Amino acid sequence: MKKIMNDPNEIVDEMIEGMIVAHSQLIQRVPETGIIQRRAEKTGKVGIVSGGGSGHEPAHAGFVGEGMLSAAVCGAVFTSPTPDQILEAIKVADEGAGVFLIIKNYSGDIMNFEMAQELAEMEDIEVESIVVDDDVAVEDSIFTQGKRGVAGTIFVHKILGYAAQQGKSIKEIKKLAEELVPNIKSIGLALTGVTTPGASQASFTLGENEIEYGVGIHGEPGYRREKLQPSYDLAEELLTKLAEEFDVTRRFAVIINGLGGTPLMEQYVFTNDVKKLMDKDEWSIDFYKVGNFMTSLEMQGLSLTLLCLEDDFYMEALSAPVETISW
Amino acid sequence: MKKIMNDPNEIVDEMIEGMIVAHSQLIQRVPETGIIQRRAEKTGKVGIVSGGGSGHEPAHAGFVGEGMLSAAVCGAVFTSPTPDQILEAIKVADEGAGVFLIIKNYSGDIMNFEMAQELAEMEDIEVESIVVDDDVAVEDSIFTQGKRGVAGTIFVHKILGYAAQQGKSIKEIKKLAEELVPNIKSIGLALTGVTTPGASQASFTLGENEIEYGVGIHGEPGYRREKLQPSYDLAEELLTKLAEEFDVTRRFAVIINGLGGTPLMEQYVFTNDVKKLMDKDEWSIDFYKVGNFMTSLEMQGLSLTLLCLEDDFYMEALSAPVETISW
Amino acid sequence: MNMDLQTGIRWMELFNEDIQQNKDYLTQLDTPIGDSDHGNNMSRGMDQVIQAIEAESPDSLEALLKLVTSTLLSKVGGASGPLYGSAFMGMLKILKGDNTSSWDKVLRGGLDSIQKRGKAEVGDKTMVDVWAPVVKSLENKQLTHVVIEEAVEATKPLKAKKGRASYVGDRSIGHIDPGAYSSALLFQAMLKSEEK
Amino acid sequence: MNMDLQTGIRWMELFNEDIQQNKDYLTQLDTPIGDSDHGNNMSRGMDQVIQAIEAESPDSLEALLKLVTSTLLSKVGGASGPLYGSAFMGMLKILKGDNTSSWDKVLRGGLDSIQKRGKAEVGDKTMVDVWAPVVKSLENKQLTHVVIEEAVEATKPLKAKKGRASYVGDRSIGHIDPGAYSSALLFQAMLKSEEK
Ligand SMILES: Nc1ncnc2c1ncn2[C@@H]1O[C@H](COP(=O)(O)OP(=O)(O)O)[C@@H](O)[C@H]1O
Ligand SMILES: Nc1ncnc2c1ncn2[C@@H]1O[C@H](COP(=O)(O)OP(=O)(O)O)[C@@H](O)[C@H]1O
Ligand SMILES: [Mg+2]
Ligand SMILES: [Mg+2]
Ligand SMILES: [Mg+2]
Ligand SMILES: [Mg+2]
Repeated sequence: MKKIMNDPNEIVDEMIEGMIVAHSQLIQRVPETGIIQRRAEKTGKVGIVSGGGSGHEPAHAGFVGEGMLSAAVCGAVFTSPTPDQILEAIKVADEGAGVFLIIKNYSGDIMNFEMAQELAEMEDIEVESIVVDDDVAVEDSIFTQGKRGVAGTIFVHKILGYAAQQGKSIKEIKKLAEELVPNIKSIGLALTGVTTPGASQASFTLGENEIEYGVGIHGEPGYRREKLQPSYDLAEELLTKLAEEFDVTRRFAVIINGLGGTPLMEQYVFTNDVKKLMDKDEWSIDFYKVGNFMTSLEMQGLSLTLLCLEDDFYMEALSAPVETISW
Repeated sequence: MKKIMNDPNEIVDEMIEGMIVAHSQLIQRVPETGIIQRRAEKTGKVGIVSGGGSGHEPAHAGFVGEGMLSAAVCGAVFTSPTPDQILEAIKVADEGAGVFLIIKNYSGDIMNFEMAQELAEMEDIEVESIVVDDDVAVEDSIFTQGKRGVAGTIFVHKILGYAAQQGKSIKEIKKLAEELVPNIKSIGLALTGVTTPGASQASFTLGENEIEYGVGIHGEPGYRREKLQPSYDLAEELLTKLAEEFDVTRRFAVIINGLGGTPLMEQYVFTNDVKKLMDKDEWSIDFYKVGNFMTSLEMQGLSLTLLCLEDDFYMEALSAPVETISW
Repeated sequence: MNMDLQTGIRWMELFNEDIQQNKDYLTQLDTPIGDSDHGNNMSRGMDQVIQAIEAESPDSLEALLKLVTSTLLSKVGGASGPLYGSAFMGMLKILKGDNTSSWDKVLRGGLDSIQKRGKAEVGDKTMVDVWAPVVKSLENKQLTHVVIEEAVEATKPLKAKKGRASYVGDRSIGHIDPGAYSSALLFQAMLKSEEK
Repeated sequence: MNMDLQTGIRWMELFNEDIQQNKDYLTQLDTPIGDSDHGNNMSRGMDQVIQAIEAESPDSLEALLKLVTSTLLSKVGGASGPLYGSAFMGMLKILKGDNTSSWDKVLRGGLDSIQKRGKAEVGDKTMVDVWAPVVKSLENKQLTHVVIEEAVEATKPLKAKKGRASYVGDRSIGHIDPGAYSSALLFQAMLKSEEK
């Protein structure tokens, strides 16, 4: 896999530098760390911190800014950042009202964020957290690590970021987060695997006409391979999987998320099919995001996220303006 | 090439539909056309219309909105829209002060827009236009079609859109455009070719470790193939080509434009290298855009655009807020 | 040669068949020196032309040319849309001006329109390099299939100066121009329409 | 077995060599059931450990373990960073509490810490499946290279219940766990450090 890069070991560092020069009005780097911090003024509100491995750009740094994240921590490619880095991010995000961590459900992320939380508490910073596990592709997850956190995390960033901006307390944010996450479900599909910088082979390889349902955002294999179907059928497969997860409420916010190598044209075609299918079921979509939000390097494919709009606060939060690079 | 689509003949239509459902607050479709119109209120100012073949998303419809384009016309994939469609776009964009057309320098685009302009003038709409030809890759262009219009067109959209919003007359916009375009230079490179929907083969094929400099945004071949170099060297090659085009002023606005399949991570690494090289030459970059703006379906690669900030109005225009999907 | 409504319709039908059969080949020609869509463009356009003829049953050669013009102009796009559209519009103009014009004069009007719109000269490696010798041979009553074939072949060594192929400079040399090829199909079909 | 500062340093050096040599293989193991980075993660971490030892010349086994702990915690990330970090931290705790603790007690402290942090049980197809039998054999004074090899091999038929491999469910069966393999390298290096 050809990549525009220099030394694969420096790729995250150079990416952060590039990001900073391009968006210096909005963000700044905490020197010598993988932490990107917003430039917004501190106002004594709860800080929101997210992060994880790199390779998912614009996540997470693209969502740093007034009304969303206070800071994001970038680990190595597909590798959770370390506790000391997360601790540092907690410190810069702390405005006196505590810091809330948004963690995706991976062993590595959980352990590193947990250790950071312990370290922060030793320094008397109040820290709470939520683990996002929106990916319904993983079956049989009860006795294991559970489900993965994927693109639905972006909704968590936005809604909790808004709550913090509104001056909610860390306990209120914790409660909001616990109610919110079970309402978010995602599932993806891939047309290609993904190759990490410097690696000699792709995570997996698909045939010339083959796709895979249920892949993760780190090249984790999915639940089924088959021949590429028309977009409408792909949308139907993903929506059917998601529909099993919801019952009463039929109003949704949707993310159609490109995985990095999928042109916008295809994402919009797919959006059109999702809309058609939702109309057929008389499910309404009140809010759309279409684009590359939580990617997997150059992977071709996309994911579909539904957020059940149970609480009116969700729409209020989603519609509020923010100053970030990528929301 | 696997694509998420249904019928390749319907791909543009379905894409437009998807775009509209996703962004219905900002844009609307002129029924049964390939025209996307902004929802902003009409205020009697000059209308700005752009367009061209599809497959370059978010261009051009992503730049429709208050402060930028009044309307965009989407042709078939890589095929200029027809005169009747462009005429229709001119009509919906007309608020009484005339309509200005932004045309990229391709035979097809020029002829179709020219015919539309003739038709509009027959209906007493004042129409002026500019042809954008920012791609310096094409050498020896004096006695031919000239140079291609590529990503630099986005700057033209933004600056003329702002001028129109400020209430400038169509003659003033024409003058501004004629001064602006020679200050914009672009050049691209590809890691892969591109396959149009339904086509059985790619426009060109590159080896496992091969890149091509100077490619166009329709899979047109470039000026040189060679082994993939580190990002820094790629940036140096492109900047050297661009530098030949400028002399005195050393303040620039820059677009680092992903061609569709290039992850943001690589675009930011490249951005960092561009910054380093510009610093070395003591050229200053006052404004950055990094992302996918003028793409070529799923092509991997990027282009670099420099706008020489000769006139202070350019920065004022670039910095002004807009309400579009993708600026 | 003579042209009337029936021959004209047959001409368009034959042209459409050839275009559909050669769709992939035209796109292939448009790949090394263009953007791989000439087959699609012509196929889409001619499909619509045939549909329009069936739907509207034009009752004169003039009405037919008018229908072909407006269909090509509004359905093809790209470079070939306005050029083929202009060609038929130019032919229509001559016919309208003088209903008794000989067919070579009519075609000359088409060629003039192409050149007015596209500013290409003979030798620029475009469809003009087929239109110009064809019209000339017709004027001299010497138009044959061979003349057409030779005209297309002759675009191969040329370096493109107009259209998308001009962007590849010297590397356009050695390839047949796609628009020249589709124009050859047009004139082959014209000859066949008369043969019948 | 006995451990002292010199043996400890040699242990880390040997472990580093093995990790660097097996970097690609570890990543390969992490491909079908993980995210293809275990080799990178361990290589980055151990490279830093060796640099830290050279830079800081720890003057006691305790100081060495402390240095390894903080380096792994701050340079590796992912799952293996906090787990290996916790392992050395757990070992350090035992040694700090009682300087005369036998080495198997110290390692037991490491294992406990891994399980506290990662909540994995024996049979979950993680590094615990190497750590647990190794510690037990050491307690019984029966630790050999063969024991270690068998423990790694034994992860192959297991279905993963913790870590990233658990996301692939049944399809984790039939693959060696990468963290188990790197832990095996750790203990092989430990045995070699003593042999010398
Ligand atoms: N200025 C021009 N004058 C005459 N013919 C032209 C001109 N520009 C392009 N052409 C013709 O159009 C053909 C390409 O048509 P097509 O591929 O359908 O359009 P596009 O180039 O917009 O993709 C060329 O092969 C050439 O014969
Ligand atoms: N909860 C856990 N308990 C014990 N070991 C674990 C746990 N989660 C993961 N591991 C170990 O970590 C290894 C993976 O490490 P690595 O690939 O470096 O991290 P990541 O999974 O974050 O990419 C697995 O092979 C497994 O041995
Ligand atoms: Mg990892
Ligand atoms: Mg075209
Ligand atoms: Mg073409
Ligand atoms: Mg891993």
